[in-house]
Amino acid sequence: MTQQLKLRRGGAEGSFLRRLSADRPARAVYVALALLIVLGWLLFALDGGRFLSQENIVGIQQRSAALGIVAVGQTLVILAGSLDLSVAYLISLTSLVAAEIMAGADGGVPAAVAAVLAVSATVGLVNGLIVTRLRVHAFIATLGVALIIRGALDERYDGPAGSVPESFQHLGYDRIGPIPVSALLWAAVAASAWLLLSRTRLGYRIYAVGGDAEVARLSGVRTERVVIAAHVLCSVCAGIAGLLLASRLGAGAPTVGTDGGYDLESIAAVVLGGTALAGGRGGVAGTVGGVLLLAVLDSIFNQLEVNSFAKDVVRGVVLVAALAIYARRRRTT
Amino acid sequence: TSDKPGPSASAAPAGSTGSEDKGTGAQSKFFVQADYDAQMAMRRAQPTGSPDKPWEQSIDPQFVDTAKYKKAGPYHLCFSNAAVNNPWRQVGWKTMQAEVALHKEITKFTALDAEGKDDKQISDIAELTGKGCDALIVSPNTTATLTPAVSGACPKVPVIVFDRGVQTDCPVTFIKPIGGYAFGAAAAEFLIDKVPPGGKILALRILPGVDVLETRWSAAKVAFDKSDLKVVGVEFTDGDAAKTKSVVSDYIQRYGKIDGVWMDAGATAVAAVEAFEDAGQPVPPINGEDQQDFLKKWSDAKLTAVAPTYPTYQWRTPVIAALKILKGEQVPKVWNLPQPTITQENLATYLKPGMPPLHYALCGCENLPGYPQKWGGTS
Amino acid sequence: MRRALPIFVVLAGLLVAIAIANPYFLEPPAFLAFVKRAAPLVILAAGQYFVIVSGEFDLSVGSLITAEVVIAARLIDGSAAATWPVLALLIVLGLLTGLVNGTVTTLLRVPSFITTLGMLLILSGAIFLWTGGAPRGALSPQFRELGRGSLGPVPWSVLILAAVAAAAICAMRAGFGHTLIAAGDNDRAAALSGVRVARVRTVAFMISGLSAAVAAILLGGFAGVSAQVGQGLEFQAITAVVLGGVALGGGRGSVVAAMAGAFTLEALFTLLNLYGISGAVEPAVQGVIIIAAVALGAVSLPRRRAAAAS
Amino acid sequence: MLRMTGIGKSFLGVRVLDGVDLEASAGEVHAVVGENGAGKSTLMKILAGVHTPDEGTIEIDGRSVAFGHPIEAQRAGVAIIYQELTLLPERTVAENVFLGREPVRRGLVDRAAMESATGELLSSLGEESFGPRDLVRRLSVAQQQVVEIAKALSLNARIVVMDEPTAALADHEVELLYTLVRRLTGRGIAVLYISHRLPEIFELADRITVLKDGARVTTAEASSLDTATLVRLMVGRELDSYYPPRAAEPPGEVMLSVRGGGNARLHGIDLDLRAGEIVGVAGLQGSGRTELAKALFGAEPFTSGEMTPCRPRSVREGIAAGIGLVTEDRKAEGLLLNQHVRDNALLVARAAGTRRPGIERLLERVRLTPPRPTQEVRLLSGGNQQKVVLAKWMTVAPRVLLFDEPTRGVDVGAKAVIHELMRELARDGTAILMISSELPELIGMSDRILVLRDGRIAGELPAGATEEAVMHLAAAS
Ligand SMILES: Nc1ncnc2c1ncn2[C@@H]1O[C@H](COP(=O)(O)OP(=O)(O)OP(=O)(O)O)[C@@H](O)[C@H]1O
Ligand SMILES: Nc1ncnc2c1ncn2[C@@H]1O[C@H](COP(=O)(O)OP(=O)(O)OP(=O)(O)O)[C@@H](O)[C@H]1O
Ligand SMILES: [Mg+2]
Ligand SMILES: [Mg+2]
Repeated sequence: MTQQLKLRRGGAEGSFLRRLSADRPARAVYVALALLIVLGWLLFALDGGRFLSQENIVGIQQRSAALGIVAVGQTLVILAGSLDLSVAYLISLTSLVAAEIMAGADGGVPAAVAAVLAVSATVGLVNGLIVTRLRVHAFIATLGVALIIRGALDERYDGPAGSVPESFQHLGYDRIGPIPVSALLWAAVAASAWLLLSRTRLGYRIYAVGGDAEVARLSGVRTERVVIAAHVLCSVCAGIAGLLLASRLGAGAPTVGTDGGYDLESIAAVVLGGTALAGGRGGVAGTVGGVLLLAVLDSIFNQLEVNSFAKDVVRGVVLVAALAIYARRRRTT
Repeated sequence: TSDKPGPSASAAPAGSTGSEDKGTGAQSKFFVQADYDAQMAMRRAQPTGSPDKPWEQSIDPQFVDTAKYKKAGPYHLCFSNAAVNNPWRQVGWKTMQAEVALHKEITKFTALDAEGKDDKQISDIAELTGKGCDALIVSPNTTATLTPAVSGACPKVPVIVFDRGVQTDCPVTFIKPIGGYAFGAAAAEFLIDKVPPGGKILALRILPGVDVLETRWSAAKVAFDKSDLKVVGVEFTDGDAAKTKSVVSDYIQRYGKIDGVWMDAGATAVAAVEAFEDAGQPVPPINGEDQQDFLKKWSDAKLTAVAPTYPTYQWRTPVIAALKILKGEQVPKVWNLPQPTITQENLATYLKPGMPPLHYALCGCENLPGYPQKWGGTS
Repeated sequence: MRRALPIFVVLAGLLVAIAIANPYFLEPPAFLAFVKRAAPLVILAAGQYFVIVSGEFDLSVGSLITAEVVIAARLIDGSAAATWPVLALLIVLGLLTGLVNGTVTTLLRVPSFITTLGMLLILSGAIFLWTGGAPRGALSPQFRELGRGSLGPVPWSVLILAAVAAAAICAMRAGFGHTLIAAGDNDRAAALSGVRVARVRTVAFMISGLSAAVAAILLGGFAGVSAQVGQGLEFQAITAVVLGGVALGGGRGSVVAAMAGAFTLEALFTLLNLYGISGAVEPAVQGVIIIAAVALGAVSLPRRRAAAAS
Repeated sequence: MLRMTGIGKSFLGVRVLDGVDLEASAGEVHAVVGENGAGKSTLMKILAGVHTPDEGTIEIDGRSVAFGHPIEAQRAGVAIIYQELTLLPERTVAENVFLGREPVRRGLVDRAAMESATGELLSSLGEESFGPRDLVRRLSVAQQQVVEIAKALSLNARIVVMDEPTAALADHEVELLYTLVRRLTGRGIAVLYISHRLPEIFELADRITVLKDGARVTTAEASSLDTATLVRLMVGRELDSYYPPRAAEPPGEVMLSVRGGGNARLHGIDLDLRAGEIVGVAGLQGSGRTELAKALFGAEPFTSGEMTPCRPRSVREGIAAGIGLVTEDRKAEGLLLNQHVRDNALLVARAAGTRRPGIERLLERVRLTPPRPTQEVRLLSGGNQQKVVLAKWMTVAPRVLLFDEPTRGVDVGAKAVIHELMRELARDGTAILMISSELPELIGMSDRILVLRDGRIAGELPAGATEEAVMHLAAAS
């Protein structure tokens, strides 16, 4: 057998480097990001502005933090072969839960954070249970849960409610040098997710279940638990994003999630980062790149004062083109 | 370092009035008696300034001194826009751009569109304050949530807020038409006047929870509660014409006859009218808004109708205000613009053939360069 | 057919519930009015069925509908003469959008979720870029007739719906339908049996685009120009198809059941309205019912299979 | 060591296992044989915790156990190599081997430990062609089978189930496996072994259990049985001769001919297929047999060379030229599993737009049992599924029919039917090319045998050639 199979063998390069380069689409998204930054720098220079000015860098980070956190969560469910369309409404809900429990008092912060985590974990659990136990396709399951949350929001809230104490607003507005606290929060969430995926059993099993649930089950993985865990983590990420938005808005808002389009945009960011929509392939590094790509694109649009319709067209084209390129690369390698 | 704005005063809206059962339900959380009374008074007040330029008029102005903002031109104006996602904002935004073009001293005008996202608008305002603007115009996406961002911008640059307010008085001026109560009351009073006692009224609303719309309904509720009309239904239409038409047809089917239709916004008024036409019934008294399709229908079908407005010419005022402020001239602290109502008598003056169906008549843009093509019309 | 039975039971139950609340409902005029109102969604669901059964998604139909109505208004601008050419153009545009969706999905191998999400963004952006943000012009009375008027007592939309349903059923009975389902079930096996998988899938997308065009003509006719006619319809159409027992992922389910799913959804809305459950609770009730219906479908699937096997 | 008693199981109301008893003791190879659909895999999956039995008990070392999930069976010391490959193509070999049981240190997965353990397992299997860090996607089917075996071994199980482990292996790899099995039993491990290849059974097994229609027919010492008896027990009747007689007349006109055909994997292919003739193709794993069939068919076309009547550039051109292909992997490439027999059988005709023949007659002709057109194909046994694939091609009466492993995973009874059908088709004037890894079958069926090596035709052998001759050509270096 040895003589007839001339396999390309991996050799003994360092495992870390090998793994990074194995995650090929992630590299592509960073190349695109670099190109875009150069383009942005040129455009700003022509316009008489400075792309890499502190305001702009801070702006890009501020803009991407909430979406980034949601997208990291979305990466986990997508890798597990599922999908979450309920994050947008959940963000609105958690922003309200946070602001109402805090009610402007510093003392309320720990309780509010705990409540948000509890609420979002519960929603994730419900999503996960519907997908695994009731065997409803994730698309329909999370759409249904989204409608249910929407009903609750419409029923209870007429507009922004609650208020966030000043101390908590540090999360949304402070920065350490050029790095906003919110960006640090995002980085922390992304790093945890990366560690989870690359170094823990749950992470391995998320890839396994997303790659082939039946194979995973036959190999002794309790697949339902893995899918449920991924959903819970995704919802918790949405909850964290809700907290962040509450701190930025100073209140909770029943439309902040849907206005932000966090459901479809987070999915877009994930696939832009090279994670396969079918699951089992990709990672957080790509998603971070995808989110940054969208944010830099936004910043360039802002500078050029492109109207929002043109932005949609460009976003649509970028999304489809990126996936076409990934599909091509996969076929040729 | 912190980009966080200073403390903000948050005023909880409150107030409710008891009502015997008129079918109007409980009063909105957004109803504030003092604001209601003030708007009712303003409807009767005489605005100062030239009636030819309603966007420069103001009602009961309390002027503030702006000497400290005075500086020499040319100017760089900045604008943080909540969104351009509906025809009202589209017309307004074009009007504002045309207004800017009128003034040679404005050499740079930077506008960012928040696409209806609070969080993006917060970032946009932060970004604009760092861009060396001489004045910042803000059209907030929501009242409460944009307050911190606006408070943060106030110390750095003179801020002009219009359309929706913010819960801080740090902006130099806040520009708005009289307001939602006036809109809702005008329509309700018209129906009370035209519909015989005991008549059945259908109230159509777009969405719950939007402050500018809630005030419209709450003023109408006050009026209906005092009248002898019966409100048989209060329905939400999402601003969707098809849904509006279905809802109205259902009511016609259920009640046989509807005697009046109250609407909190005009965009779907034509659909409501068509529902009566399709059912083969005469169209009862109805209100719409100053959109061309409704005005045309009104005129063609000889409706008994009225159109309170929320004029888009208010988009001109912030630019004018900004220049006044930068030249050190006084501006009203709260710049209340007149808010005319279109009636049978003055309908002809607002009907503008050649303009798109969703164009708002009270754009105050007829004399601006580029009219009507820039607004999508043909001359 | 046997697989589709549950949805018909649910639909019948809902119709009975509506009739109990509103006895007039089953009389011809009221019932025709209901069918007329449901027609656009049913047609859209029929189109979406073709895409879903071939193993794909079409998220672009909602914004395609908006785009079609806005384009129609601007091009017709109230003129009777322009009506028919523009109607033809709308149909062509629907087909063309489907062609692009299909080609990008099959030839460039972009997952259709993303292709059509991109198309959604592109269409909604491009159309308002073209009209400057808000619809312009106006639809002519002739155009409106199709969605508003009727032939004798029967609304045009009901007739068009009947024609669409007949065409859809024929298409699924014909060789095309069988090869489409084959592509949805196992595209490799289908390709190795000589099925032009890329082509039938592309045609499915074109059918979906066409159905969106027809739905746009009916919706524009029914309610006039608006910038949000199509909002959310893609999700409603997919929900309807899934309610009808059609499996996401392809290869299973019937077009009749998909259309019944759309009727069910519409009946559900009507019922909620009748019982005064509107506004806030409506979405919640809708969400629960959709999850429950799909979950029950999944649970009872094995039993139906057993029935088929014995 | 293991005792399963009275195991019963129904799927969707169909009784698949009915009161089956099975036992195995330490150090024993216990073979389980039976026709397709006899319930062998189901029984093993019950042991592995994949399915829960409707009735019956399982005892291990005298303690009664009930598995709700595969992980529980693993913990009780049961390892299984499934009939289907159960690997994740996008993950590395090590990750696959330790899937579900990743070693952790301080809460984090210990990659180094995992990889070194996998490396040791692989070298204990004599495998050097790939390593623990290679992606499974890049391995051949045979290599993947080795990974499966490593995965089962890594469990350190006391009961190892092998469900058709050799189906994808070439002969010398099979030898390696034998050594391995003997090594396991030497360590006191009980091996349950399933195969359709009877010689293997006699080579390895100590005891044999025969299943038929979900019930146990007998359990006997292997030494007390011979092939003919075993076949009779399995099939329930005598199968007089393994292979149908060859055609009497000489082959007819040339239906397909290739000169210098080549593409990325094939080089200088010259061959002629004549009406009425069955041409066998032999070769080692990876020698390019499947590629040859796909190239002739147009699925992975030749890029050079000449071919008559035409050189198909696509599947449709191939079909239009009268060529058909019965693929190697029925489930992935041959069938629409969720559709009815009818829709599968008519697929080619529908896609080609030709007239459809009467479905009932066709199903009778391929001896589908029962010949019901409205059955969902995934509920059929492997043999019946293969008959449906055959029916699919017979609707268009191809001039040339290519068979890639037509009897892989098919039981002896269905095998005989397929062989007869192939002969019938040949007699009716179809040219047939048959790829098979089972040399006895290949030699028994073929009128002549082409041997492939490294994408080239290494030589041709006449009917009745010996296995040694074929192997010599295939493996010569
Ligand atoms: N998950 C399942 N659902 C429904 N039926 C099943 C399932 N698994 C197996 N069957 C049916 O159970 C019967 C026994 O199948 P099983 O796979 O155990 O047979 P086998 O003896 O292993 O056959 P082969 O030799 O083809 O592998 C077959 O008729 C098969 O169709
Ligand atoms: N050198 C190689 N490197 C990587 N993969 C290989 C190599 N050689 C063969 N393979 C893979 O091994 C598998 C078997 O190859 P192929 O189908 O050509 O063999 P075959 O002779 O038809 O054998 P069989 O039909 O028994 O699988 C294929 O999936 C092929 O891609
Ligand atoms: Mg088996
Ligand atoms: Mg092969």
